[in-house]
Amino acid sequence: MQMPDPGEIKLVLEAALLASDEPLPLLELKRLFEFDLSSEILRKLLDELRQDWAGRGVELTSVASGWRFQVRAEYQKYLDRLNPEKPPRYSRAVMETLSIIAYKQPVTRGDIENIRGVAVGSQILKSLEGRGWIDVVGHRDVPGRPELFATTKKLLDDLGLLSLEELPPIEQQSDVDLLVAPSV
Amino acid sequence: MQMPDPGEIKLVLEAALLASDEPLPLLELKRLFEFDLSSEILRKLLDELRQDWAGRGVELTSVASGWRFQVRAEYQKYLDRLNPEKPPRYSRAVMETLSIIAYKQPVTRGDIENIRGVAVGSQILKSLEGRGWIDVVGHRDVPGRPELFATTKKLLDDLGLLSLEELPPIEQQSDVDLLVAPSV
Amino acid sequence: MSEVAEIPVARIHGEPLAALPHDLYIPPDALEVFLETFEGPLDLLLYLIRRQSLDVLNIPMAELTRQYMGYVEMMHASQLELAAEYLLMAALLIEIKSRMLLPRRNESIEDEADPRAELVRRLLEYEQMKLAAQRLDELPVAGRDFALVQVWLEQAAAKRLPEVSLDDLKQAWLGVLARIKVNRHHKVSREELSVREHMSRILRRLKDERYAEFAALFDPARGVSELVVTFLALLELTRECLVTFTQQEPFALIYVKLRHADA
Repeated sequence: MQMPDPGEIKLVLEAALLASDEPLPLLELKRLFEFDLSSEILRKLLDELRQDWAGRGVELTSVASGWRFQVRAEYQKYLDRLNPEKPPRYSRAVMETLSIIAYKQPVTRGDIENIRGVAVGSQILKSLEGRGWIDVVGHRDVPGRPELFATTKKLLDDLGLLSLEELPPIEQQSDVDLLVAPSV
Repeated sequence: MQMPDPGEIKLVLEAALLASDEPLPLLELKRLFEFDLSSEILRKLLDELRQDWAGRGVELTSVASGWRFQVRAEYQKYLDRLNPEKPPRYSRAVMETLSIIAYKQPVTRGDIENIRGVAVGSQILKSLEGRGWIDVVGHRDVPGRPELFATTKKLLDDLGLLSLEELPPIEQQSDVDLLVAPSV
Repeated sequence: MSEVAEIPVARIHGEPLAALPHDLYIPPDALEVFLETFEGPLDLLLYLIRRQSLDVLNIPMAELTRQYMGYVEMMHASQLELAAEYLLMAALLIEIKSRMLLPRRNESIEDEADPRAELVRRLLEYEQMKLAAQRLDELPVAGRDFALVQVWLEQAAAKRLPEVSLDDLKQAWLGVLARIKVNRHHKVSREELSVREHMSRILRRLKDERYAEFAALFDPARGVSELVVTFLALLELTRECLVTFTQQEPFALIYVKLRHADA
């Protein structure tokens, strides 16, 4: 099998990467061709392709599972205008639950209910767990051994924080502590 | 709002069109920008963009619902190596039903059965509806008020057409004039 | 029927119809293939006419009907419903034939419609659609014959998830505090949050490792305040009955473990 010229190979790579809905690893990219394309040449061509795309609205990047084209962050704001519907918001119950877990962690569902003064639906905790924002870090040693919830690193990531200390500090007269945790 | 230079506008258009999972109409493309972009300039820029992409593995095309990027036919054979299993073709029964709806629309199931001379299984219409290629556009005002089917924009999009007029012209195999002089 | 066939009603471009074309014969065991080949009675009729290269308007009704009935006979056994549709067509053919055999007054020929006209119209219409379907099927289809382009767009997947800002969180917390009636001086400070964060960190670690050596929970490299906060977190965890300390003998290693870690 004759190897076509590098320019043609790059066009094929470009088309395949633009059309793929997931990152393509080197092994997959090699399968585009009937001849044997060495990893070395392939990497060189991908690198050239990346440079060809420099300064465009879309960039070629290498992620954990392979290579993909993605919209450059600076162009995101334009594309956001196409979907101007406001993103959905969490209910007050969800937000309060999240804030109680964030500020008073580790807390049990009972603690949250004590503080909020109302029952906390399990779907609230489920949705926050599903989002990867809270998780169970242990059980309190009281009858029933209720789960203790804490916030995760992902919540900090999503909020753009390095640590919980960066949460806005709030000075307030209250008795939250009395409601959390049985003092033995 | 200051209008950025045409090159920058083209980069935004390109990024949006590459990222969109469906064709973008002019109106939608205008919404990418905060300033008022005239349809005339927009068309001109899209045309330039199409030319910029000439000779690549991917092309910018205009179909019924708007503009989109798609892989050029000559490059598809490379991509097929990654996914050798193609979706199957539709049966003759489905294709005949589709073409009757396409060329005679709006038609009822009865109309289709009259032309084909056989019953039209409801799974045929279901599969075409499920594909988004046909839909019910009304009911004929006769007893039973049967549903009237027509083809959708999505059919044209999927076939890469701008309008129904671009469907292949229908041929007549025999000379209808013969009907005037029946010889017994 | 045999008498009917002998009447020279049909001529192929002037020539009288001779014998039945041999290629029309379909052995009974090939019936399944045959049924798959034809989309229905119109399709079969169209085939018969086209294969015999007959003028559509000079359909040799008798021959055609005879052949046709033969096929209906064959499919009768296996596919009754489909056979019914073919039978209907056979009936139509016979009706047309018989109407054509009826003597007609000369003067009425002009206005009386040819009984074959409607059938011919249907055949032509069906054939037109059949060809259209073939053309349509030849068109490249997105996703099958050519791929569409969609590059990765950040947040595309998370788009439907609600967004939460720091301020949302703060407002929610203020809302909680505002609702708490019992007043006591309370201050959520950075330090306290830091203690809380370390409590979670220690619990996570103990959950994975079951127990830890007391000293190993401290990271001196991160400074004195870090050590203090870690110690406070351990005290708070003890107060909240979450961890226990064990020491076999004075000066031995102190171990921290979850209460009921074995559960």
